[in-house]
Amino acid sequence: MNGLATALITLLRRDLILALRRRQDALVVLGFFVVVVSLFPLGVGPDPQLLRSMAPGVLWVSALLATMLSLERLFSDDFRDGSLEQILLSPQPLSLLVGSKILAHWLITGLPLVLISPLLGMQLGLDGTEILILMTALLLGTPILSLVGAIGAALTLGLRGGGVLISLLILPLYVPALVLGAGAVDAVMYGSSAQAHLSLMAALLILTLLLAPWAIAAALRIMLD
Amino acid sequence: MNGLATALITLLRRDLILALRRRQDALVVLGFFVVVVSLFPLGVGPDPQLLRSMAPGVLWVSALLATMLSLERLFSDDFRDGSLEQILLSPQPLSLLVGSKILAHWLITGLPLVLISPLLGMQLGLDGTEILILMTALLLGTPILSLVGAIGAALTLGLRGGGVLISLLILPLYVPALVLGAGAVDAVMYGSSAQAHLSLMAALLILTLLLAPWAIAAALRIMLD
Amino acid sequence: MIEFLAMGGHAPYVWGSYGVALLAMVVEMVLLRQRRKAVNRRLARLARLNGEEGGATSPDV
Amino acid sequence: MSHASHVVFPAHRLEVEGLVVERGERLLIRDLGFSLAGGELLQVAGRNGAGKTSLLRILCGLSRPLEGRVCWDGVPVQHQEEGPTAHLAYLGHANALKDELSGEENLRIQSALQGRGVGRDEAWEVLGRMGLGGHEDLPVKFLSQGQKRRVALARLLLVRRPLWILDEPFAALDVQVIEVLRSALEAHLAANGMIILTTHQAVPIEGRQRTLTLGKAA
Amino acid sequence: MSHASHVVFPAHRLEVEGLVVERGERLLIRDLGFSLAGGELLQVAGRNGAGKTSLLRILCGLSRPLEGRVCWDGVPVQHQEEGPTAHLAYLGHANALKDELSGEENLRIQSALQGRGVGRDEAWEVLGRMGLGGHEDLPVKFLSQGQKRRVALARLLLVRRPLWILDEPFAALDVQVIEVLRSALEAHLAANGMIILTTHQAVPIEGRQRTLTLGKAA
Amino acid sequence: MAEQRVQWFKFASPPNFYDLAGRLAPWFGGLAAILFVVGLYIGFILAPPDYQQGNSYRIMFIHVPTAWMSMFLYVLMAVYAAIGLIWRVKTAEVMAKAIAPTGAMFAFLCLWSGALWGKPTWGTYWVWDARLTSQLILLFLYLGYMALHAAIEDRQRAANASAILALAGVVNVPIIYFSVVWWNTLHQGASITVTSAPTMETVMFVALLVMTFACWMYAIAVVLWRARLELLERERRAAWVLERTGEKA
Ligand code: HEM
Ligand SMILES: Nc1ncnc2c1ncn2[C@@H]1O[C@H](COP(=O)(O)OP(=O)(O)OP(=O)(O)O)[C@@H](O)[C@H]1O
Ligand SMILES: Nc1ncnc2c1ncn2[C@@H]1O[C@H](COP(=O)(O)OP(=O)(O)OP(=O)(O)O)[C@@H](O)[C@H]1O
Ligand SMILES: [Mg+2]
Ligand SMILES: [Mg+2]
Repeated sequence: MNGLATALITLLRRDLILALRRRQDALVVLGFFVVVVSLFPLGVGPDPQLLRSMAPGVLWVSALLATMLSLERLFSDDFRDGSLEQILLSPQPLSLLVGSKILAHWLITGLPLVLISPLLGMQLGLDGTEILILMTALLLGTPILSLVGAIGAALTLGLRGGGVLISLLILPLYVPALVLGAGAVDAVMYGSSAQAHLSLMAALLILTLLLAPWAIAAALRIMLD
Repeated sequence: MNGLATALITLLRRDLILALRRRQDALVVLGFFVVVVSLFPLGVGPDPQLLRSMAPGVLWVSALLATMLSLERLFSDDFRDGSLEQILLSPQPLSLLVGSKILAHWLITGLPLVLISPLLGMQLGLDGTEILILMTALLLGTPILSLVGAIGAALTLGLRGGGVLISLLILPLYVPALVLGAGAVDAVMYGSSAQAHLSLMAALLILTLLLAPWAIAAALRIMLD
Repeated sequence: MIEFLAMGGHAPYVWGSYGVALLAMVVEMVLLRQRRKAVNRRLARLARLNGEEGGATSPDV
Repeated sequence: MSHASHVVFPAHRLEVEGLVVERGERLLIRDLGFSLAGGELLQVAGRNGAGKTSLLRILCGLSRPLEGRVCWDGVPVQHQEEGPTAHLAYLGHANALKDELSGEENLRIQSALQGRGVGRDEAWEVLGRMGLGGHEDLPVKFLSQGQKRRVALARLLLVRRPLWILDEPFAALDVQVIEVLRSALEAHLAANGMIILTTHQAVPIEGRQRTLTLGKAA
Repeated sequence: MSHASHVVFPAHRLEVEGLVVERGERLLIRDLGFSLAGGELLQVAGRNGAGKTSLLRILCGLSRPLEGRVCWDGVPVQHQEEGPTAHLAYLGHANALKDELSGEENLRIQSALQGRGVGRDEAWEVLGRMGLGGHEDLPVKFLSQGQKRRVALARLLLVRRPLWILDEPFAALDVQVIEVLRSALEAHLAANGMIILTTHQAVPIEGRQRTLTLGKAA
Repeated sequence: MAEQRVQWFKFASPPNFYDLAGRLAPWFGGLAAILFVVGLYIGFILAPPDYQQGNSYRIMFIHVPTAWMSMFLYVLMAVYAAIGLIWRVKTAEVMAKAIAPTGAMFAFLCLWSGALWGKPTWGTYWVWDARLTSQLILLFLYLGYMALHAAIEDRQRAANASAILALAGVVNVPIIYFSVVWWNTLHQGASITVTSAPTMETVMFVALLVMTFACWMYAIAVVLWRARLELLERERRAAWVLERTGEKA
């Protein structure tokens, strides 16, 4: 048990330290999110009413794309330099080690998205409550995106064209999170309560937390075979 | 001159043959385009009027993201297996060889996007003329996306996290194509003519055709230095 | 004085602009200062290393 | 480079029975069996593509054979009490080092992952033994290829596993580094450890050794 | 493997003057000069990281030196009439082969890019000479590492350049392939060609040869 | 090649530049401080409130100079990048890199002050107006440039690659600007255009001018300072660096 805790914390700390030393990687993901959100008004036109009503969808789709792109490197760096093999050779349960890595990934990419979302929400014309719900939904939803996406990242490990392939694999799996997350903001926008959406989202998060690590561990074993 | 023509045609044919043999790569880009466009109705809700008015923007932003993702591999495969060095060592002008590669890239990814766009436009509620203008705009615009994006692809060659970095570099440069392209469809949607937009777009295409190959060649030489 | 600071009810906007501008410039200068110290430390270490090795052999094995 | 006296492993035995290996729809290894005791070195030889790497990865449990089994002290590795990999250390083509971390950080993280937390002093001591004194806290990316390989090697010493599995440990190294590696291998054998390695280069190592040549028929 | 009689190159001369090379802010080569004539082989030696690959890439014109110049027949390569690279063929660490294409396709495409379109027969003939008869139309991904290297080598024969620049051509090859390569090199020298190569392995080659050792001082 | 370079850009040789910049930077810094004080005095004490906007218009004295600076610095950065790329002048490469963070900071300050100005005048922090949007994209261009610089380890290659990016960006800035202006005029009504007071009073104009100069001086001082550090790091093995740091250590 003690060895396990040490291993988990070590892995988490390692990934966080690495992120700190290559700081710009995490910033680039954030930059991507901001840039993509800003592209939509350019495509759709400056009409504030239109922008406001599409804001939840745009923010969620952009968050989803940003997470997805960052996922490509979740395992591939470790794969390329041989660390992933060593992680597989560790006597600790792989699914927990994987969980540690995903926690680090979320702290590095998911959390910053949540934190910057109010700014973008404001730019698209959302008001106070809506922004609050948006943040809550993203807070519950981005871990789901990281967890589900990691399955795709594991499955495309070492394949040519991994980046685009991941997206095709996991974007369909992102649909529930997207529908619930954007729906929560839509709900308050149209005057009803976001309670139901958020509860379902929390349930989804718990379910994903329980199942995804196993799937990821299995996928990694297969892809490194 | 004859040697030059042979080299250009050879390179174009090579890339097309490779694309044919790895068919799923090109399909994945197309799949990404379709999936992202389809995500929006899920995020924004089913209101047909809203969907219709955001359709040009959504289609263009998705085309832009799909192109961008496919760009990551424009040079990186050749870079990894050493072919890019051999291309640089060719006695023919690099900017023209690069042009050949980009033409192949456009035929493989840009053209299919143009061809499938009517279907997606219809899904989002565009009518006949609008779809025609959408296709024309995409036909003029996707080569611009390929050309400008190739600069970013060349500049991020061999860098960690190239995929996300490319986007930060080139998405801002995509703004004119996006604004003009989506604007063209918007224009007919609001009853005016798309003539001006399309002419400007054509001018932009010519400008890019003249300038981008040089920038790409220079970037390749630098990154392989 | 109070009246001046209130900026006719626009205090948060006006002082917010200038405050952040000041902050940004100060932060930029502080960062530069820190970086200068880091560079100096690094150069000093380099000089020390060069002195020790006398440029005889490369550090690689 | 003398650390033979540090640890001496108790007697162990690795046994491989009826191994059949298939990669990419080609049968690479047909019914392979051998056994290895403490203090023995097994060199796996064969042409390019003969299946050397594939065999080593199976011995590590990184991939599964089509048929056959690998036993440690008479028990199939999957049923080992402490997990299927607790008795071995693997050094592949890649060094498994993080460029941004120092040698010390890399070693301590890897040891912790392998279930043996080590202190700063121990890590420094091992790095010193590998001739890396003075480079302990430099990010690994500033080390030369040979120095990186030494850090990877230091990991083998730290985690203290009886069985070392090494894939082309000598490839692309210059002569001096090969010498360091050679003496580390000899010390491990002297401490009753086992080694399985592949190499295309001939390096004389003292100790009981055998050669297994793959793919003679193919 | 005898093709010495095929082409004989006229007399050429490669001259390098005052070369200064810096990589990653480290001065690797200080004021290097040498010259090479037809029929001569230059082996570039040196430790890992000494700058061998960097030097070869400069000789190819793939990267620029900090100072100094490379002349071909007395004219700086940048000012050559037919372009700065028309006199050389480069084989790097990577084979520059497309996995999905057959050996024949790879060869013909590469030759066309280098400005010499070749027919199917010629490509097959050269592949046959390299001992790849029967594998000409197999996608390269089904070839073993050594066979791939042979295809890459066949390109050298096809484009018929007087100067070959080869980076670690022997690395990770098994003994048989090394032999094939060795005789190709000797034939090129016999045909009055020039060769510049790096290697960590000792391979005896007949012909006039010199060794340039990098990084002794650094 | 090398000899020519030394002759052409004698004054741009790293040690000369380093010494000169070291001597000049403090003067520019001091001048900036004085001009800021004077400019703020004129802008806040001498200039009367605006009859329409009240006191909020005083944001102009920081907003407009930062807007101008951010655009001008981008062009300057591209010019230095081009010089560095074409003639391989190290000091120019270093200057280009040193300008980027300051330019990005001004772009950010323009956005920030504009947003804060927008709330009292337009009732919202942000609209997708052409000028606002193109300023936002300018900030992204700066960030892309810096990200690329940071991503490439080898400094020489980083300088060359980001020079290409800077040049591609500078070609695009006018295109982006016009495309966005054009995009914006299509939809009627909803957007509000930036309207300056019809005829600016002289005091205000003077304040604006002084503040602009202050920003200039500040930018020069900071950029020179950063360029010196950059140069030290890049040339850290050169004899002139050892001479100069030996004294300090
Ligand atoms: C986030 C919001 C804003 C941004 C990004 C922004 C951006 C800019 C830029 C880029 C310029 C320089 C343009 C040029 O010189 O051609 C500028 C100038 C100016 N802006 Fe803003 N602005 C913003 C909000 C505002 C607001 C709310 C006002 C006042 C109601 C305002 C008033 C001005 C004025 C008076 C100028 C000087 C115009 C001239 O003479 O050139 N801006 N702004
Ligand atoms: N994941 C895989 N999928 C398909 N084929 C594979 C895979 N891995 C290896 N092979 C094939 O199996 C064969 C054996 O590969 P392996 O890497 O074990 O060879 P090796 O003996 O280590 O050769 P080398 O001396 O070149 O390292 C090769 O023909 C290779 O192409
Ligand atoms: N693009 C680069 N950026 C920074 N440093 C580099 C770059 N390329 C090479 N180096 C450094 O330059 C040095 C020489 O590298 P080079 O590849 O020329 O060595 P080599 O002699 O070929 O070594 P090996 O025997 O390992 O192939 C090394 O220290 C390497 O880290
Ligand atoms: Mg192998
Ligand atoms: Mg090398």
